[in-house]
Amino acid sequence: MRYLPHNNADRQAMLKTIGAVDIDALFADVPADALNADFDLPNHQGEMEVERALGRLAVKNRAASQGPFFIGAGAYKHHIPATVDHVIQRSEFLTAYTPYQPEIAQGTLQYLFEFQTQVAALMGMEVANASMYDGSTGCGEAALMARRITKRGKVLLSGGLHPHYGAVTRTNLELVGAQVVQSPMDLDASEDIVSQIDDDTACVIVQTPDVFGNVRDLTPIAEAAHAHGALLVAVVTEVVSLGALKSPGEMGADIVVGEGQSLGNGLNFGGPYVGLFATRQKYIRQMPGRLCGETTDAEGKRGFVLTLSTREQHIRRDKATSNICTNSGLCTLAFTIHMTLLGEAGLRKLAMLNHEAACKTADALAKIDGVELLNKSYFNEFTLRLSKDASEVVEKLAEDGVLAGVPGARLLPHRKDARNLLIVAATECVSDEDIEAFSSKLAEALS
Amino acid sequence: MRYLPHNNADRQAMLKTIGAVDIDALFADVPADALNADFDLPNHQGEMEVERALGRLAVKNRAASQGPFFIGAGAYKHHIPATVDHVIQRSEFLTAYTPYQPEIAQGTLQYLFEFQTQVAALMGMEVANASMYDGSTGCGEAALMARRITKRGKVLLSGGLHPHYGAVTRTNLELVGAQVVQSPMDLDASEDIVSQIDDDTACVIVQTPDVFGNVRDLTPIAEAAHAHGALLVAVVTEVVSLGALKSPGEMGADIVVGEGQSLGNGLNFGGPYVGLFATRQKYIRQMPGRLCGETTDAEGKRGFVLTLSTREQHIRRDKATSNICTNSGLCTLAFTIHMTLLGEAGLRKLAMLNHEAACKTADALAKIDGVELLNKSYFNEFTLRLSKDASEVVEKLAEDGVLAGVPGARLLPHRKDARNLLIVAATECVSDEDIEAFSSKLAEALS
Amino acid sequence: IEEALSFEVGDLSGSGVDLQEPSGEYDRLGGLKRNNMIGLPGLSEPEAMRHFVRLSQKNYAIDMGPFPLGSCTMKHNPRLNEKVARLPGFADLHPLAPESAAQGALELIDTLAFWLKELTGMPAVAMSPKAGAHGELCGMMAIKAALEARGEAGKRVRVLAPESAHGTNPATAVLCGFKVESIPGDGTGRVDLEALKEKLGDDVAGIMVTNPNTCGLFERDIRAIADAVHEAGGYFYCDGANFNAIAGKVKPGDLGVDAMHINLHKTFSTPHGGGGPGAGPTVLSEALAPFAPLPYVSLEDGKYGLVETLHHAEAEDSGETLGRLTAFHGQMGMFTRALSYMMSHGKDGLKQASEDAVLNANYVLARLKSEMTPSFDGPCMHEALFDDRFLKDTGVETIDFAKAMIDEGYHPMTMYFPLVVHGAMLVEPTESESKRELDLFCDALLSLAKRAKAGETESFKAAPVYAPRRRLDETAAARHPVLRWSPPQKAEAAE
Amino acid sequence: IEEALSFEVGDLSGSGVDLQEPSGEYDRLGGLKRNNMIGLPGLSEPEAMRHFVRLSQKNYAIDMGPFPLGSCTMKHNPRLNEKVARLPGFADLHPLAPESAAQGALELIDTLAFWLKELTGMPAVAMSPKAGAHGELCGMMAIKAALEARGEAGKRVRVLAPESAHGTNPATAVLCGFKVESIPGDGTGRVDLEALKEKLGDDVAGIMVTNPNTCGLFERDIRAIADAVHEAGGYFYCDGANFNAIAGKVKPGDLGVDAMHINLHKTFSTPHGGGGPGAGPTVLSEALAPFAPLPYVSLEDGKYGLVETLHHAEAEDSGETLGRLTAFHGQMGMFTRALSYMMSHGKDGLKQASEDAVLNANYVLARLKSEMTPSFDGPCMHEALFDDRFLKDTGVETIDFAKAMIDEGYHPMTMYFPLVVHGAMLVEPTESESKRELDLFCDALLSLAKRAKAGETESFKAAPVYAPRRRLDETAAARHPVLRWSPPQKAEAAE
Repeated sequence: MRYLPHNNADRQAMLKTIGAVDIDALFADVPADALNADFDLPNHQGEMEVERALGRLAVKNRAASQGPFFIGAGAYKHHIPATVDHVIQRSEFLTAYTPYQPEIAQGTLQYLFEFQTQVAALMGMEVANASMYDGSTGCGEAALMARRITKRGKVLLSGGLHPHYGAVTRTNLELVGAQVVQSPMDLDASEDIVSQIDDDTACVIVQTPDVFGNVRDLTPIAEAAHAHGALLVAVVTEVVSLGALKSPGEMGADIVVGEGQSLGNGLNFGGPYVGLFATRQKYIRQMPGRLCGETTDAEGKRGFVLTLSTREQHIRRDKATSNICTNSGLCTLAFTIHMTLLGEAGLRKLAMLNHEAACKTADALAKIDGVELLNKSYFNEFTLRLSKDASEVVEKLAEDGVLAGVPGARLLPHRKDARNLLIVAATECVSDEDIEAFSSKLAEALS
Repeated sequence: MRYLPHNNADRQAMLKTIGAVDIDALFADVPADALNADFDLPNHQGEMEVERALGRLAVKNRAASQGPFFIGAGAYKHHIPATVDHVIQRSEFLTAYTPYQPEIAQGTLQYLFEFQTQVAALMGMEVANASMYDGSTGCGEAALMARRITKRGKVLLSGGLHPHYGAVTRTNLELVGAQVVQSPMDLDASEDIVSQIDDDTACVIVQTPDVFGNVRDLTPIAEAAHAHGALLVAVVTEVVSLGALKSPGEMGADIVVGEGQSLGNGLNFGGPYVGLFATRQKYIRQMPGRLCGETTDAEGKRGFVLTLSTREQHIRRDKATSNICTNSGLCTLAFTIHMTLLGEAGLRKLAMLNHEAACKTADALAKIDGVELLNKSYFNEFTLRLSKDASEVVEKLAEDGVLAGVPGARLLPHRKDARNLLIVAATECVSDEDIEAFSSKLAEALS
Repeated sequence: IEEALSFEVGDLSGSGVDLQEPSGEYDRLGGLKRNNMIGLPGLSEPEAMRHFVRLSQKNYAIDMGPFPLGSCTMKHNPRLNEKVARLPGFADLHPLAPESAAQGALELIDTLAFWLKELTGMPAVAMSPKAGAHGELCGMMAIKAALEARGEAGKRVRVLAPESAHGTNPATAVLCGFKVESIPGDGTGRVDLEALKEKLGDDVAGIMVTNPNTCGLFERDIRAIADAVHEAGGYFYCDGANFNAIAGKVKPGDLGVDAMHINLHKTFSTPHGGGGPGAGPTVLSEALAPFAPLPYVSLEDGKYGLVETLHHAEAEDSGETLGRLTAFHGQMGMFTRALSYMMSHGKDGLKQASEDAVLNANYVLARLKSEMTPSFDGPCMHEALFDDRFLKDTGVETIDFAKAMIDEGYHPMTMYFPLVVHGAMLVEPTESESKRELDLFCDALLSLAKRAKAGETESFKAAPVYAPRRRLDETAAARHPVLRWSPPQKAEAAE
Repeated sequence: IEEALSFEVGDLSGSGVDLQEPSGEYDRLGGLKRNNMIGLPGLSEPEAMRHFVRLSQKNYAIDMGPFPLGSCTMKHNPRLNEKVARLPGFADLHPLAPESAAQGALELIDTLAFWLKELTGMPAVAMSPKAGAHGELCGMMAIKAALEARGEAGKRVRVLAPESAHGTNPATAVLCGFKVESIPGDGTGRVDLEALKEKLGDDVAGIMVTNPNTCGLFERDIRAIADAVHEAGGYFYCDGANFNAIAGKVKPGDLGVDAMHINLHKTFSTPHGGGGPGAGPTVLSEALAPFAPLPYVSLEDGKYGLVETLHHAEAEDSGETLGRLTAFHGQMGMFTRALSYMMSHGKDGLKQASEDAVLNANYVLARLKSEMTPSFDGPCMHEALFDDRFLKDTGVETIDFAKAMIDEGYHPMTMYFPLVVHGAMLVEPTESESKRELDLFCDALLSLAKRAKAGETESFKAAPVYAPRRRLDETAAARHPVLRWSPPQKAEAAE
């Protein structure tokens, strides 16, 4: 087997050194009837065979770059510079462990420090951690953190929060007996969540742009929350939007969580992604996840270490702020490289190209009979009400080679009034021909 | 422009330091009317745009892995382990220069030394150089080297030598007024080249397996050549064959040239490939190309350097053994890694799998009406005489998705009796289904 | 050579990405357009490439040498896995693409699930957990959901875990609203069965046991433990971090396990990548299977589907799900790699790999015991545990010994874990190391141990010397946390 | 850490590739089956990976820092180019695939040819030369073929080249059967036009001139040179190694050039890869175009084709071809990369790149002239030439100075070339270096120069110290060449 260096002579020599008669002598503690179990699995295969078998599965999927593509709702198709994937495949990054030995892990530690700086700057916050699994788990952790800080039990979820984010947060909170109040579906950002904030509220969780694409002004919500001693948790599922929009920090958020996939990371059918998590300096000891900090070495040179591990499970055990251990190391690197290449000048341009593509797409689609654009504001995603069941329209367009967006029923199956909704995203990858193809196929499907 | 680090402020500051009023002041020696010429070319484009444009060209080609594939004749489709491409893309290998500074190029130098060892061992020769551009140019250089060694003018080319190799060698030799004697097309290795060797002969050049796939016994040719003071130059275009066949060195060759593409290197529409060049120790000072040798450093540690550069153009100028400068560095690395992974145990297996695939393919095709197998012996390639024009058959099968081999007329357009010939190769990549597809489509085309 | 932070290199107008100029015609941003600077410079591509390549050269990695981190299973990462994970059909597939456009991906998840169930001998698996700790959370949530279904969630609030447990175990239990109680060891590095039995009762939700355990030993009494817990009405959560010792050799399902997460980034070699991403699919027993989280893959008439929401699950008659753990379907990128690894090994290769992993650890144990002090007698599983008795009176501590290994060209082993052993050193070579590498490694450690005993304390305290950095001041970092770069003060800028 | 040779690690039975077992049923090998051992061990995949990764870490490369090798143009290698070259339609395409199955590849070659012709202002280009020297050969062969067509090949046997020429120039001319004669310089680093004219005559085949020349200067009299040679009935071969100074800025065709090779691996950034592969397409004037080598791409009715053989060429009425230079169609893999590079830059970017390359060289010249001695006055093109006068009486020689740069973290510049300058140091920063990197580089060199003058000779003689190896004994290597590993002698094996 190509991954195993020993030959049988090596194995025999080693057993002799150990003083064991055979390999199973080393497994003596295993119940005999459980040892050397049978498995209904094939034997080893060569590289060519494995590659072919998995290649056959891969071509049964439709890649985003195969044709006109307009799906978003929490994961976005962007162009990733070739440099990113090249660098993250370097052995020194790819095959390194968590940087617990800082002397020989400055490469990882420095990019984590750069990542934290980038995330904090983008979010308009003071500090950020070294990543969560993804945006949705970060959202759950943020709610738990707000409970720890405020020592209150109630969490308000906006009606514009991505339903999957809401579900993850509920799963986390209900375990510890917290009260979760979910606002109803809010298509045009008109909900009155402010009036629901009271003195029992730990936090209110609001997404911008929200799952329907509306750009939300968080300032009044932050003010209301703070007036009641509650925190505002802001959620950003499209980090590219921060090149065009006011940051949550500017609008008064106390914790900002986000999905960082858009920068540096592929769609990967949902994972691995990279959760962004930023907050105020004063809350750092309540933060979940790894943190990288600056320090000096024995010769006084600048260096970086994982720090504040007294919050973490491997030190603090049952008193930890979170059970998180592994995070999204390599995905943070991809994010950091892409962001470093873009710089803020590039990010701003990229954001406006996204906005333009969405505006053009919306203008083209809104002209079609049976299509109503619901958004007053949006960044690179918006919601349409169609004259037909959106799931069926999406299937029809997929047959025509256009991946048209996310039907409302997929995210909100319990809402009958969501059945005709279609959430459409457009990024810099969308060409005028793509828009034209989408429009004409949609018009056909609705006629 | 993403590859250029300066901004305009940098440029102005630098011009100031230089003391130039503007950039064109530095181009003052260029005739004014030639400076800042107009070009009928587009302006710069983003990565996404370039990738898309070239991607559109790529899909207009039919990749070897897209379906049943049987083309060889000097370039072979093999499975290359993923490790190979990963390692050769490492910055330290990919973006290094020729190892003229050995202290900081031991990585390159050591793999060149390993490459030379591998090539010499495979060929059954004493020494090998650090590569030529490809097998065909190596063949030309071998003929020139034989002339230098023997100080004779005549070179005999076997009728089984790849016609392109023959053409390259002729182009090289005719420039210096050498006499080239080309034997006629030799379909079944029955030519009597031995009797053509005389005391004016510098060398005889024979390929095995030859271009029609025949396995050639070089021993009698070597004996005859040596009896006349001539050299035998052996050509191997499929290096994998050396896992199954006696090496040219064993059979008495004086210089062996080969194409190393099969190990580690893709088809790449013909380049870059890697020319193998091996000979006897006594001829090393007449060899073309770079050589890497072992030595020690100032502390006595083993190290490697480029050596015998007194043969080379940058030292010897008009007295050099060759004008070659750049060789196939990165392709030799790919070869070395693949060979290191295979080891001789793997190479032998790989060779026999190739042979089996070819035997199975030949057996299946030979059953078809209108197909005659011409080879008595072969390794992974053989020649068929069809009842129809082979070029037309190949085009027909290509439409059916089968890339069937090389029609004789493509290599030997001046031979009318080559029009119905089809040279067919089968490697470990050929599956039973591929053979079945080929057989049934060929039967159809010939019926 | 020092490498500046990227922020110290670039300027705010720079960019290493060429984008078309936006037309500037559109603004439908609801009056919320950003009007301040972000403060992030952009680097040209050559500058960025060098920055990150140079940074990488400050790291140690498996591809450079042994990485004997106990409990972490740092094994060879085949590049085939990287290649297949990057096939556009997988890497460029949207999680909300219509099911008809993702049949291959769903089949892959289903196939990997089959392998995991077969290898563990368990009837069900939850694929969405994003890492080991997340898988633990999934398992403990399933236990909580099962208790709720039995109406016992309010009553059964205690979870038992051995002293030697991973820190994630108690942290996870607490996240689920349980109280954690420690089970003492039996002096041979294993759980004390009698002590465990005494702690059982009708307020116990279950136990969390790692097997092979964190001392590198197989829990001999594993079945008795499982039986006792089940008899007391609790569930058996098994931490699967050490599955690499027994994969393809022993089915945890045969030992009475109710739930176990599988670290695809350990046992099945998806790269650690400097701390992630991982993947922690969690297998579940018949008792816990109904509570598996959303989403899951379904297969009907040869077509794969996804059950994504409670609404949908109820329609499918499986409405007891514990809910959703993450936005999408789990770590697909890791699934592809892990399945590629499993198919490459096959059942014969996985068995051989586990055997070689155990063989290598015992070989290290045998070769080092002359100079170092193994904590327990007898053979170990895939990791060898030493304590610091051999350093007694030398002035050299475990950390010094470990840092000295850096100067020998090795990554240190896991230190000070498990907590039950003083100055623990947990060595896990994995099956990827050749005998030749192990011999060089053992020679180096034996020589270090001799040097420590010979009184070369100073050099140990000074180590590492041959590293990009000397020892770093972690106390200062924690006392005054600097967690991000800030632009130089104006005073400095004005200089 | 030392890295053994792979042959010292593996054994002959090992392999890092899993292949099916051959059936053993077939032997149609004509009685020539191998029956001896080859002697090459195989390494498992983890062993091989480490071996090559560790080896790589002994190299210096552009991605690590400046590589200021004059005449070599070591610039940034974009990874986009690597990515597109690996698209299956290019990388996995057989050179003898039917033309119908290779339309995209042929179109790419044709497109690149268009770019090259447009950038050089020349009417034709031969795409098949495999490297710069091969391109020279192609150009000189075309000249020879043209002379033959004129019936003057026997008469015109002399080729003139400046003293400062690349070694490949005379070597190439001799390969073509010419005699080479040197043209003296004019004292300002350029060709002496009058001396050249004196050497011209009806036995002159042509001249080979590099422009910008190897002293880093533009040949002011280039048109006069071209006119004189043409008037004498000869051809003007221009060595294109230094095209990076003027690409997108000046068309060589406007200067009277008849043939010029283009190093795609220099000017157009295909990676050097430790010494290749390169690619050397050669542009040709109207006079030489009919003699272009086989094969070439044709376009008819929107379909691309290949003219591969003389037989075919004759049928197409272009039977004057000089013949075939290589088995297939040239360095396709490099074509893809180069076109990607060109399209990324565009005409504006290429112009800017050339300007930045010249700017950078002049900046280095300006910053270093206080301590080092530029060989010639005035601005340079894209490389700055220094000689060793500033080291006079220090005992430090050019080679010592260069090796000391290694300890500062830099690759040395080109040394002792061109030969016309004593102890030459030729610095070519390329456009890829930022001002920041150049400042650090200049600071380091200034400091070295000061140290040399201050008498720190010993440390220069000892350099490099911070490198994987100290200075290597090249003389011993050449005197007793050991060009391959051999198995240890039996005596040793029996120990």
